[in-house]
Amino acid sequence: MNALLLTVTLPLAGGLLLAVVRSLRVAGWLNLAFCLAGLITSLVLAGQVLHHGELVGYSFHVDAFNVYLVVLTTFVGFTTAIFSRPYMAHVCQEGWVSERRMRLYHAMFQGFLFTMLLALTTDNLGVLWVSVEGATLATVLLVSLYRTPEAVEAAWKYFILCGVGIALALFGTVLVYFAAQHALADPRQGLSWMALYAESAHLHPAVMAIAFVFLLVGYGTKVGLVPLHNWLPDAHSEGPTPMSAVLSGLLLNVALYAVVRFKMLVDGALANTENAAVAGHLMMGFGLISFLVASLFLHRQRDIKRMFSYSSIEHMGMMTFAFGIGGPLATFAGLLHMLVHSLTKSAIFVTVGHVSHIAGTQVIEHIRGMIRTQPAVGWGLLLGVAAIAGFPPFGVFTSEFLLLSATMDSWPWLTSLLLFGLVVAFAGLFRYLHPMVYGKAPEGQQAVTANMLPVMLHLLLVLALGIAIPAFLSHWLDQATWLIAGSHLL
Amino acid sequence: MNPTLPLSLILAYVAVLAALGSAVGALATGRLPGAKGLMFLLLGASGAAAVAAGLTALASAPAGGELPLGLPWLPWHVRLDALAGFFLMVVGVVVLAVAVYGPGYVRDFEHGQDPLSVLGAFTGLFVAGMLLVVLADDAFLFMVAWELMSLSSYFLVVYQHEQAANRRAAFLYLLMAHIGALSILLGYGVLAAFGGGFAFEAMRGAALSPLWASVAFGLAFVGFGMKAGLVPMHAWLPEAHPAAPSHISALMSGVMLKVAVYGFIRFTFDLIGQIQWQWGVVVLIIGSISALMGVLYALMQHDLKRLLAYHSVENIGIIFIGLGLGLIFLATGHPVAGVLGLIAALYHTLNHALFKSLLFLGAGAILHATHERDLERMGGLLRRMPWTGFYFLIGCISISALPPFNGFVSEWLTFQTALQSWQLSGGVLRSLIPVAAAMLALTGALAAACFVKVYGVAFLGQARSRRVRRARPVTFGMRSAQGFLALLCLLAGIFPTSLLQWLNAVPEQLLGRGLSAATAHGWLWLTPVAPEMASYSAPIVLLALVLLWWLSALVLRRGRVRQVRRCDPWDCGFTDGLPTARMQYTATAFAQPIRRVFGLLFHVDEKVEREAGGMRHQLHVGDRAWELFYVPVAQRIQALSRRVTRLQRGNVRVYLGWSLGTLLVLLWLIS
Amino acid sequence: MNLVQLSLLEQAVFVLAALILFLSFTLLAQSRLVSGIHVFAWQGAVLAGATALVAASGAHHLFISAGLTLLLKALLIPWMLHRQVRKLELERHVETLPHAALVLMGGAALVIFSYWVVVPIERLELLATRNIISLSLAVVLLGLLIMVTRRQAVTQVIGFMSMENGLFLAAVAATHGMPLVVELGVAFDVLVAAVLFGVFFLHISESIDSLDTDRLNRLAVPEDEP
Amino acid sequence: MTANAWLLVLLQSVLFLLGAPLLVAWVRRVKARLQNRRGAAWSQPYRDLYKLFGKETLVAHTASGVFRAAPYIVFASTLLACTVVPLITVRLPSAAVADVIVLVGFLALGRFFLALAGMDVGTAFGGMGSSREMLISALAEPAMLLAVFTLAMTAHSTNLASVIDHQLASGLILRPSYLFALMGLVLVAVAETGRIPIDNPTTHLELTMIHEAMILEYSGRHLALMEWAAQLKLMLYGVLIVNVFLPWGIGTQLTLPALASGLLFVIGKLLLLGVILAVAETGLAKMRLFRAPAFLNLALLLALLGLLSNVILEAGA
Repeated sequence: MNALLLTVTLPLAGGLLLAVVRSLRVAGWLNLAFCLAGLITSLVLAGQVLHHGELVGYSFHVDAFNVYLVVLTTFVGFTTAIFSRPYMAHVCQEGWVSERRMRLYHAMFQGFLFTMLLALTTDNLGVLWVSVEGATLATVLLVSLYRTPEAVEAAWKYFILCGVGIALALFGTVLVYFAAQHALADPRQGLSWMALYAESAHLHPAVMAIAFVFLLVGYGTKVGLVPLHNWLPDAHSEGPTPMSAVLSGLLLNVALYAVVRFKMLVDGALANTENAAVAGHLMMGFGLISFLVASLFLHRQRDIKRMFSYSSIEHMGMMTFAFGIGGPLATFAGLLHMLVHSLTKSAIFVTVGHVSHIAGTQVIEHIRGMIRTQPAVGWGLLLGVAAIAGFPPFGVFTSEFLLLSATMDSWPWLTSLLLFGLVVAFAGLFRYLHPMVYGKAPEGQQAVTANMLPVMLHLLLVLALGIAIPAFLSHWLDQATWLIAGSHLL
Repeated sequence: MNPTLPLSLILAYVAVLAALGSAVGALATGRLPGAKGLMFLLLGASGAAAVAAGLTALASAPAGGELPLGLPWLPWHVRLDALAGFFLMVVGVVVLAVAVYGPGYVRDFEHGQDPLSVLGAFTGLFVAGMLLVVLADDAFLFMVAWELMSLSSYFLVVYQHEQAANRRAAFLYLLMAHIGALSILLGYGVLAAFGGGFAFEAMRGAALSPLWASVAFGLAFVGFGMKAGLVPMHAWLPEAHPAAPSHISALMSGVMLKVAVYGFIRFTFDLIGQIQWQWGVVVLIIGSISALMGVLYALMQHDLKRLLAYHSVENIGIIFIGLGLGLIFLATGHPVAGVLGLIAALYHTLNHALFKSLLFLGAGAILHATHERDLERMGGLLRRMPWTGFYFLIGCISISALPPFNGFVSEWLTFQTALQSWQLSGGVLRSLIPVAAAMLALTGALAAACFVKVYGVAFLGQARSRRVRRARPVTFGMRSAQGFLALLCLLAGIFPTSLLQWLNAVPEQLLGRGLSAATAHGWLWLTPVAPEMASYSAPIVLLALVLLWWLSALVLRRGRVRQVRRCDPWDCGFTDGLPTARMQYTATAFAQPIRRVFGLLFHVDEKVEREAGGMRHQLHVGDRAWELFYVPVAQRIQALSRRVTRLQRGNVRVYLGWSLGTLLVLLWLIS
Repeated sequence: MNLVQLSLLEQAVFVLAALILFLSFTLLAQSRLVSGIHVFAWQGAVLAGATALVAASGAHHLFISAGLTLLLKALLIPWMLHRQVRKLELERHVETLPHAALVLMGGAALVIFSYWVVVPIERLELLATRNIISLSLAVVLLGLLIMVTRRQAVTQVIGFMSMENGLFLAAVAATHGMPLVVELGVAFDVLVAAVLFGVFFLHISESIDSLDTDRLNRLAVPEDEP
Repeated sequence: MTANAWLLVLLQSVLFLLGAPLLVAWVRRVKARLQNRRGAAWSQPYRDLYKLFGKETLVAHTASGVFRAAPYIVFASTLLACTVVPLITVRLPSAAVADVIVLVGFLALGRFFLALAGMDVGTAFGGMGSSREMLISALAEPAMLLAVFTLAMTAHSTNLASVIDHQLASGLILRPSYLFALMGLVLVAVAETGRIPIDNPTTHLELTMIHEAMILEYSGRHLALMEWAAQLKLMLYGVLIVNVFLPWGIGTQLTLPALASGLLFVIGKLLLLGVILAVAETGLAKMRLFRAPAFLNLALLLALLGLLSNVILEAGA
């Protein structure tokens, strides 16, 4: 329990502390230290969960479904912090950001991690909402950190769209609470997910269905589901790169996590009605549309970060689809995909940070010959994209393999759509990637000091997951599958 | 893993590990002295181990095992039966040759901008991928290995990435490979859905409805066909194979395509089980078209490596003709003829691996010595690189299907299979198969024409450019690799019966019956069905040829004038000087009559420009597949994506409208 | 369900809820910016009143909530908005709604739609509050509609805040309030959001010299071939 | 198979070697008569060969080993092809060594080296001849194989001896497929042996030559071998046509009378064929090169028709 509390509160403390630290150097290292401490405590927490099963108390609830996401969050936070320290120092040197705003950056970085961890570990659906909204508020200023007109515009759109979305999610939460008032013995427990889950069969189906629509649209906006995704590419492309890495790697996951948690309730409530699988179907539809549309978007890109944010939409769509299908195999695939996508995508964004640093621009047309200028960065980008495109032996392939076969089992004809989307997305990614990494480097392009350790770490993990999934992880994923889909896969 | 691991499997593991070790060793090149040697040594060891494993597997019962990797509920299954063993052997032989060839060839790259370590590492991974594909006994490992093979070979194709054409080729290659892989994956998905598992063992037991069996077959055919380069899915092949360094081209053309053939055989003959004759017809037709189109397009090329790549399309077509015939006969209840078809295809697989690798290594030797790929600038290389020229000639004869070399044997077997069509009852089939045979005959004749062109223009005549005039023989290692393959070409040509005895294990394990009659009359005679139907004795043919040559030479040398006098070539009546190199027939000119005869099949863009001081002739022969299949699809997707992009016009109110609209629609949906 | 069966207090809640809906319509039709802020403040005040009534009917912890709402929605946020408007010299800003009649009709349709959506809720003990949910749903949708139809950033924020009012109405009237932690968290978030909105008004007007969000269109996927 | 039988193979080869120039002489003489000329003596081809064998052999500086090896390979492969075609008896042990597909392969092997030799010296005409030769052979070879397949499909064998055996055993049956195949094979033979209207064996006008263009650089014994091989090829095709389609008279036992009658019959048939060839060559003119594909397409069509009519009309036979 202490580990849990520490894990959650460390970033909060870090955020408060960093808000007052003036020295940029110290702040960078402190940021890293807090992330490292968070990672260690989360690993301890994970060890406890592994040994003693789920952890409940103080309205926290850590089970197999969220424990691995907690570790993932602290891990990605840590590696991004490694990257962020020299990168943001460089940004500051270039004069894009004032020192004062760097304080804001560091504080908000920790604040963001805090909201993410809180959202993951809390048992209270209201707190879940508050922390996801808090994440929006924490990041919105970071998106506009550079204060360019584009950045302000992106942040405004992010703010408005996610604000509306999250408001709708709150309405959905209210409806759930409303349904709980009449189903639970103790109505004050009406926002406790565990209490609701235990009694989910007694929740009023019609209310829960309406609530789910609001929750899906609401949290779905944060997940980046088409057509609610419009904020996402803007925010990713204009914010500082470490932010893009954690947004893509963590925030989207947490939003999807929320959707899935609610789906579990709704499925229970609707189990005995005639449209029992409506939640799943909605998610499948959304997921598929997002997946296909995003893959088509990938063919018309000018900005490198924007491009990868569309790729994130595509993958979130795939996961939503997987959870929508709902069987054990698909759920397992979705859970695994959350993990590998986060790792890969944050690695890519870190690399993209170096790439745009080398090229001095984010415009794809002007990024050329990375492998020549700095082989480590070029190869990082290349392998990262190969991984995200679903090439084995990287782990993304494993989850896509499972997803495809799950689809083949239950919706065989939809696999052709998936196939189409995968191919189109792949073509879109590589057609822009090729000229960026290969070919002659432009005159005067210089290598920069880049720490590729985070990227290597992430890619190696993804690689290892593609070759073999360690027993404890597969145990967790299977437990989570059991929670979500109602049956074990193993 | 079993406590008593069979020998064949141990050898196979050694092969895979050695290939991986070579990849790791490659990473050290440039830092450690001797790493380069170690890398190729390990690669060679991998090849040798693969050959040994293959031969052992052909002689023993299937061996299976599990590796503690992969999915938690699906460890990697490996299995080495005769079919896998045969393909291991094919892979191993070429890898061995490439490992001998490599150290000399990569010298060019050592001082280039692209590190050798990249080349070596991906070569090792590539080989390991191919070996694992063959060993895989479950769909997951198969796909992992398959994509590893694709991905690492993609990096090899794009290795020399400064030319935009290579980058484009690599992109196209990877794209098509990806499509193909997904298609295969879906094919396995169908089988797994019915068989209840991804292990091949489960799939074999799947009871598929005919419709789903056909769907699975179709998906697999598209997927494997795309990798193998069947028309019209071949567009990547002539782009990608030439782009890679030549020893990699040899691996890709010689072996990787075979791995696709392996996949197809494994999927169709082994896993699906319930073969339908309609599939055979499809395979036969596509195979025939591939063979013919491949050779015709090859004739139009004057880039040597590109030409060879198109020939791979042709030869893959021939292999699939054999497979198609096999499928038809098996499905209609003529197992002997069916097995013959399979054997013919397998034999051609081996042959193509040998001679195509040989030719690519030869092309690499030329490239190494002259930095030239364009036939129009070559000429007279035989006198400058005699050994390469000699081995290349053997390759040319073999690929042109001329006796007594190996290419002829497999084409002969394919013809023999086609001639079994009198056994069939359906009239349509009986008339279709001879037409396919005719196309095969045409293909063979055109291939001969093509290699007369290649050899005549490149090795004979006079040098057409300065760089070619200065060509020097390549290193001993490079030569001996070619010699090794050339020798194997000859051996496979003159001892077909002995080879068939080995090969027989494949259909015996796969279909439960072999081709006992073929080898019943001793090593001297090859009698596929029965001696009175057809027989061929390659050793006697070779003996007779050599004997006749020797005798005639002997007799004539004893004539009145023994000496041969050197003189100038006849100068057509010109008095001032000898005929120059520019007067020689060019490759384009050589192929011009055929281009005119088959003009409809090409996209010919010919221009004659008059300019000061003479005329300029421009000729571009394009592949029709592009305009028929590829460009329209690409345009559709572009148009679609343009339409979709209108979702995001930048107006935040529109975005909000989408949110509102989505909300309303969903609320309406659930009510 | 019949209104007559309810207690007087509950009837009063219903009346106030209807008033909130009416104010949303007023917001939708309002063309003067400053008047819009006033209307929004009134809506907040009515919401606070409704909350207080519910609290009086038994859920006493809601008094805190009512106070918070009054403070935030009726006083603080309108005041902040007002200050921003003055700072940006937008007091006389008038934004005429194109196709006003059509938009109002659309708003009415949304109200009907919201009722239609909640019709399937037919379990007896839920009936009493069903209709108030449909009302608050309508307020939420109308808020969204305001945001869609208005180009002015300040108006959009007002729309957003009125959406939140709808949410609160649902929370208060249908469920007798959420747990206090959540209420506080939500209030805090709203406050931070309001502050941030203020910051953004400044940034936007700095960068595009107006608050017309239609002019925020640098970040669009290009139509032509990139 | 006894040693006697293999002696017979030797004998047959010698017969081919000696008979081939004779057939050429016969065709030339008949042709001369038809053109109201007296024509050269019977022995002229032999004398030509003898003379060439005695002459000095010149090889261009630019030529490589291929140029010098080619005549031997061409000669050897053609002669080898001849040894597997039953000439006077069907009991030919060498027929089992190579079936009819291999026979086509031998011819292709010879042609491959012939064409290479044409390109070796590096003059313009050699390459031109090779290019044309390969075009024509590319079209002729499938036609020939198809014609042969027609026979093979009927006899269920590609072994020439078995095919002829089957013909003899089944007696005279009027098969439409055979008619088409015969016609196709005749056209192929005309093209392959370089006769009018595809090529003119007597031309020395550079732009129209095909076969002659390739051997333009040859002299002395090399040229003799090339010429001899060409004559062998003509006879080979002749024998193939007469013995396979009209096998009657060929020896079916290894007895002296049978062999003698076989010899007589084949000589008679070949003489007749020579007359037909001479008549045709007198009446026709050489085609332009790009008309040749049409001619060969006709051959291909005929052969294909033969095969199809075999499938459709003679099913089960």
